[in-house]
Amino acid sequence: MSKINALDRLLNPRSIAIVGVSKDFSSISGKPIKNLLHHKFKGNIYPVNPKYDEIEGIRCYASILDIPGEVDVALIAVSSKRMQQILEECEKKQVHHLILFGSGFAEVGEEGKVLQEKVLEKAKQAGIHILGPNCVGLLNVKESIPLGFATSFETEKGFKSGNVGFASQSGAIGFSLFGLAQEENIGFSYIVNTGNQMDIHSLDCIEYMLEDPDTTVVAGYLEGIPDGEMLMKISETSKSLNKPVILLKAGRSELGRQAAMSHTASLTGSEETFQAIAKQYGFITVNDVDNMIDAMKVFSRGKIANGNRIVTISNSGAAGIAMADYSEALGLEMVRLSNETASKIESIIPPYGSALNPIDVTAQALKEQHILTETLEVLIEDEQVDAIVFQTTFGGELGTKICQKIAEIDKKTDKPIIVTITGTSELTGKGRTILQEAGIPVYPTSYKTMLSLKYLVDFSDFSKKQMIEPPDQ
Amino acid sequence: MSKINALDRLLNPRSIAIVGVSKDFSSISGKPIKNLLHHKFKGNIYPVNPKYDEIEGIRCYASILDIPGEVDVALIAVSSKRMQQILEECEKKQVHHLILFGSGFAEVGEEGKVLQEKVLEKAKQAGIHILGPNCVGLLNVKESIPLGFATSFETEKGFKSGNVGFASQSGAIGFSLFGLAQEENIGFSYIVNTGNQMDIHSLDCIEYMLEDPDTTVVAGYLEGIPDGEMLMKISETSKSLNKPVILLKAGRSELGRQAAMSHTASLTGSEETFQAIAKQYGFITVNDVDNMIDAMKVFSRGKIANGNRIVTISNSGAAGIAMADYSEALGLEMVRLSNETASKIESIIPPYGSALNPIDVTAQALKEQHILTETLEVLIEDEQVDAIVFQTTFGGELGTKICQKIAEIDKKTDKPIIVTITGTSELTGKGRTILQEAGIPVYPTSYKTMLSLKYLVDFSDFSKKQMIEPPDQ
Amino acid sequence: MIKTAIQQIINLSKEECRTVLTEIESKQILQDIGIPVPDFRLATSADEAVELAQFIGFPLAMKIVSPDIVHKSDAKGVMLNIKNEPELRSAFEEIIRNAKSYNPNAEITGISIQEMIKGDKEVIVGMNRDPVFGPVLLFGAGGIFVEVLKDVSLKVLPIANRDIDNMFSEIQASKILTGYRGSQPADLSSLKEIIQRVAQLSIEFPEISEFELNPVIVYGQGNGAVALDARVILDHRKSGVAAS
Amino acid sequence: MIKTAIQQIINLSKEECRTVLTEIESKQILQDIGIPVPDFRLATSADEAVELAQFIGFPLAMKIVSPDIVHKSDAKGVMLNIKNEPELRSAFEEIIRNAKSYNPNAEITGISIQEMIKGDKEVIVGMNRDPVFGPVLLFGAGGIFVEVLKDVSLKVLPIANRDIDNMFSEIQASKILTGYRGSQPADLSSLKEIIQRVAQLSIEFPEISEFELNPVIVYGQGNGAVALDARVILDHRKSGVAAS
Ligand SMILES: CC(C)(COP(=O)(O)OP(=O)(O)OC[C@H]1O[C@@H](n2cnc3c(N)ncnc32)[C@H](O)[C@@H]1OP(=O)(O)O)[C@@H](O)C(=O)NCCC(=O)NCCS
Ligand SMILES: CC(C)(COP(=O)(O)OP(=O)(O)OC[C@H]1O[C@@H](n2cnc3c(N)ncnc32)[C@H](O)[C@@H]1OP(=O)(O)O)[C@@H](O)C(=O)NCCC(=O)NCCS
Ligand SMILES: [Ca+2]
Ligand SMILES: [Ca+2]
Repeated sequence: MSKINALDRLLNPRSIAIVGVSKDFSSISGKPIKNLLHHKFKGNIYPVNPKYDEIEGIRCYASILDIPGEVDVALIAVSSKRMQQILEECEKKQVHHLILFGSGFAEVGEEGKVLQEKVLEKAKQAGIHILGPNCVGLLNVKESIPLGFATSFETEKGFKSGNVGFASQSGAIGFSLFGLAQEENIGFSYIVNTGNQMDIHSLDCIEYMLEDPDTTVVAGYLEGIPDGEMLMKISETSKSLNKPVILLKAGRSELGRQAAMSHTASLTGSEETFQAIAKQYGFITVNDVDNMIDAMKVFSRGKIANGNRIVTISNSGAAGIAMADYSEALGLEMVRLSNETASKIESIIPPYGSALNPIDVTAQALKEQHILTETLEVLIEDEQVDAIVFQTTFGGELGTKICQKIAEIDKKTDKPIIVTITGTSELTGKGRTILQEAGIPVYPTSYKTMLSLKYLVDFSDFSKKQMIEPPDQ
Repeated sequence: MSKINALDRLLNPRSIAIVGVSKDFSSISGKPIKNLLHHKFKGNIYPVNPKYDEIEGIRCYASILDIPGEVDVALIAVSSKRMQQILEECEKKQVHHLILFGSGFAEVGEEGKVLQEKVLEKAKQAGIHILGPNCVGLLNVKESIPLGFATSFETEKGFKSGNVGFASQSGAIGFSLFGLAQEENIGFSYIVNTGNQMDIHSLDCIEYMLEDPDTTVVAGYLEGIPDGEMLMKISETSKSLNKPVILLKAGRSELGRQAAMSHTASLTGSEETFQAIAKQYGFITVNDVDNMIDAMKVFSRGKIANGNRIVTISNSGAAGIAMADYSEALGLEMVRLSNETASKIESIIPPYGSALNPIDVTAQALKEQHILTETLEVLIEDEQVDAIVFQTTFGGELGTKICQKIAEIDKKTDKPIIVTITGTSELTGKGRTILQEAGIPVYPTSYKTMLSLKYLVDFSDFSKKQMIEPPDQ
Repeated sequence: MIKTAIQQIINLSKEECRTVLTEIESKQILQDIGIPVPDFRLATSADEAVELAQFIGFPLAMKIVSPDIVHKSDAKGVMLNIKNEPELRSAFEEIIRNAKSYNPNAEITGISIQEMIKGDKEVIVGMNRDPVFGPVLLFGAGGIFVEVLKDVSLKVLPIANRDIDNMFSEIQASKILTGYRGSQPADLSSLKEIIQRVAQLSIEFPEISEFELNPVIVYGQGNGAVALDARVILDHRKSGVAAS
Repeated sequence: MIKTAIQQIINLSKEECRTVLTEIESKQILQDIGIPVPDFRLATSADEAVELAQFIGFPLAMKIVSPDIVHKSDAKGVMLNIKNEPELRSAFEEIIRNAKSYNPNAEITGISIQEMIKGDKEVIVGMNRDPVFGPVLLFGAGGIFVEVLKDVSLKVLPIANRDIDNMFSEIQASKILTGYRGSQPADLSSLKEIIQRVAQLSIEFPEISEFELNPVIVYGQGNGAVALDARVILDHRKSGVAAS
């Protein structure tokens, strides 16, 4: 069975064994079962540990071999020293997939490397696929199936499912980012932590998620590129399905790179090559967890920018200047509005506002909300405008109402509308939540807004060029 | 009286008149009195409006001239059309300072410009200093005196006073930034919005705040530089008092700049010149409101970095890589620890951790907190280490305890300790608050942490060089 | 046919355990794949050099040819702008003398005599193999821009036409190519040809681990481009595993 | 004394309503403030040029001198590397012809004859007045780096010694100054002198609104630097308001 097919069952399991399970729910071996129960897993749970007869009223087995039914995934929470034996039992039991939480493999030096290779070889022979080792697990967000011990699985709020898939080589980065993104109401399909990725690696997961119909945005945190050709294949899939792939590649610095390279070789050293590839093959790259969330947010709305011609609207001159500054720095175009559009807007806004881009609808738009909505309606109809940005400090009840209006208008148009709300959560929290729930990208600073718009424009731009001329060869 | 002396009374008034006061507390003319009462202003309040006899039980006067006592500051909430008459009354009354909220001056074109000049001339003759027009006012945070109608004055929580002074040409940016910074527990001394700055401008305020003993960090949002020489004088004061000045200069883009300049002239155009000056004269420049808050936060702790040699500690390999990446990109040095220090740390941390920079204390440090504290103690003593960065995803009760420990150690050393906590506020909020209350800079991402450290190092660096060789002339 | 000729050069170097091709071998490969190089001949004596100069014409450039001297300039083994026979003869002696004092044990094959090419636009075209991504093409404008400013554009294979256009526009110094202050736009279509040929070569010969044309002189639109110097590094462990 | 000489040049241009100084006037100012320039003389006829060439020595550079021609190269008014008398004579005719066809109404003062300077390191030193910050000094390496890459460092006055060092290290092309791949480190202390003199000039003469030395040829350490061309733009409204 190919790794990709393997992933289907790994990510959507119906029966899960937990080998080395513990009754101490604060331990690594105890958390996985607690998390499954907490999120009300509907399939079969098979705790395995010779020490117990039952856990939380569920029958506990002495050995994997005692489990009555099929096992899709076995979570392995025993020491790496026991791996050989466990693997033999799993082979006999015809377990489909293992998730290895344990450390003590390739990351601890020569001895661990040898063990890891042995395990991999044996697993291959047995037709078993492995996630990990040295990983915290995965989360099927669609069906709330947590397989592992990430802290963010312990939330009381439940998960928000959605269209973003995320593969992360680091568990800490993967699941803390997930938690923060959920706070911003970004919905996910799957999160997978690949750890040492002895078998299933980050690109396998990215490819699987790209093909998943519920996932329309895929993100990856990578510490290395396990397979160069596969990355290029992913670029093709990404473009043909029009699903952006956002990559955060760690290890950009020279620390640790010691090989002396000739003058030109150092220029083509693999980090530079990765950046070159990202540009050439249309990946969205970010250097920061924060920007990864920004990018996820803007893409998860699912709208496309037809070009880089933007219009900004605000109720403060300073916001307009800031947006013009960022726009230029990022290579977006503050479109010069046609006389027709400008005069329409002039007739809507107060005389002391500005009908030119950046548009200033003035604070009056807070009380007379039709000023903003009518202005938006005009811009939506203007074919020279590719995207609209709105920035406000409006808080309180009126601010909340304005956000409702924007959410209504956003539904009526294919054009991206992106919002900056710069106030404290005490003052502006409610409006923010309304926009988030409507899926409208909302950011706390103009810089983040403009940068996210730039991601959107870059992706649309690349896809368009790709359609005009496919690569030779 | 010089503008600087004038500022003293303007920023610390004992008697305030509100001209054109309104009983509609949701209006621009009604908010100032409501805000003063809400924050329990202890001096005299003199509402002025012929329509009322009293407001909230306070006697209201028909004219400024009817006020019995002296007036330090008159808040002017009447239309610009009435300015001439108001100014005459203020002159007679010998009012010291006016704050003009109104728009309708230089920002609306030729007619407004003429009015603004007339008003300025008259005010100069009368020895009256003016803040504004077209401004939302100022806030003396030390004594909770709000003079104006900013939304953030309406907070129920009260203000947190501290050592950061902030002058902003834009009211929207100034006070929304203030609100956000307060949410992060950054304390302020004064915030002043200068608006059209017909008389008192941003640099006057910055200079005043630099000289204020309670203020040790000064920030400015500038749309233009009103006085080049003064900016250089401010640089001297900043260095001699060792108080950083953080500047966010808007209007960096070409939008609106039309003058055709010769080839080299365009290179020295004033934006490039401003950036050159900032570098040459040691201002910290930021391009984003977010980074302004980051910088305020790191400087408000009051510690100095003796150099750029940093050590990073975390409980995740990925965090270490990220910090190394940012460190290199920003020109910080991940110091190579001496054998002595490394072997001390080796004896403290678990064997599967890393005693080399980036240090990995492993998740074990959550349960055995002495691992982290002892490691910190070693680094504090190491003279080759200029600053320490700690990053964690630890949440919950144990995470909170770790933050307490860090706060204790931070007190014992002059070395900056900066913390990244990457979890959700649900999981890590308490620990964050403990650090914030101890004044320790804490950021949500490693990038922000490293960038802030870079600001700190740059300032220390500049001050040191300045001491070695003063500019010629 | 062409493939065989190139393969022969590679095989020879393998037999001789060399990983760096000589200038003559490198230029032979360029000629084989259709990248223009200056007319050049090997002279083993001053008399022979004078004879060859008849064919090529003055002014001339002269460069040491030795399997043991890779950095010809460091060895003072390059002399440019030789204008007549007396200059040619004295340059010949001097180059041999310099080479011997640089490396007394160097085997000296001779001196390459070539036409003197001048042009104000110099670019670099290179190829390097990344362990993960395979052949990576490098393009930069002028030695100084690459060496001092590291102003280069990289692309991996497969490389589309558009990608090569992007290489030209992505470098900071792209204005040098499109023309500025009265200078002519460069012959980008010839440059594009060269880059495509280097890409093709790197696919067909996995043994070539590094390939650098530096400088390539580019003339104005329609007037072509010439590679003045080539550096080819081989990794014989890769031989025979040619990709499609 | 020096101040008076410079003031005279400025005053003359004011009387003649000129805001751009001629090359000869500009270089006169450079000499007055101690910035080395190539030896140069004004020739009003070919015979006079031949005579002057005796003093200066071949090879020579020749440039048109006309108050009406600011961009000498655009007018094909510059000829370099003149090696002997016949070349000199034909160049003289040609420059005059070119200038006349470029601008038939141009008043032609003559042709400046100057020694031909070569050097591989070219830098630019400039001064511009910012409406807010006053004189801003500009430094960049080589015309192409400034014109194509906009790789410059700016400083305002007062400028400390350290600031000038920073100018040298801040530009991306700073390696060109410190030496790379065998090239000599440049004579930075001579360059520093030049920058300081430009700074001083800009303080003493507020009428000078723009000042550009382009190129300045810098030799290796200890061997100085020479300004090959100077461009001085005046703003006569500023005269008499000299700062301290
Ligand atoms: C995986 C790990 C948590 C296992 O913990 P451990 O205590 O070393 O595991 P052990 O093998 O000693 O014992 C585990 C349990 O399995 C049981 N067990 C042993 N063999 C078994 C078998 N064949 N079948 C089922 N259960 C078995 C034991 O009875 C034991 O039970 P207990 O915990 O109730 O005493 C640990 O080895 C580890 O690697 N921790 C670090 C994990 C980590 O940080 N990962 C990286 C995340 S980014
Ligand atoms: C300043 C501003 C709010 C004043 O509002 P206004 O309604 O135009 O003011 P008016 O002059 O008409 O009247 C103000 C009050 O002053 C009173 N008044 C008039 N003359 C007076 C005098 N000499 N003394 C005292 N009170 C007087 C009037 O009775 C009136 O009372 P009312 O409001 O209870 O009817 C408004 O002009 C404005 O500029 N708004 C925009 C402000 C802004 O956005 N600033 C920029 C922030 S960044
Ligand atoms: Ca155990
Ligand atoms: Ca009113």
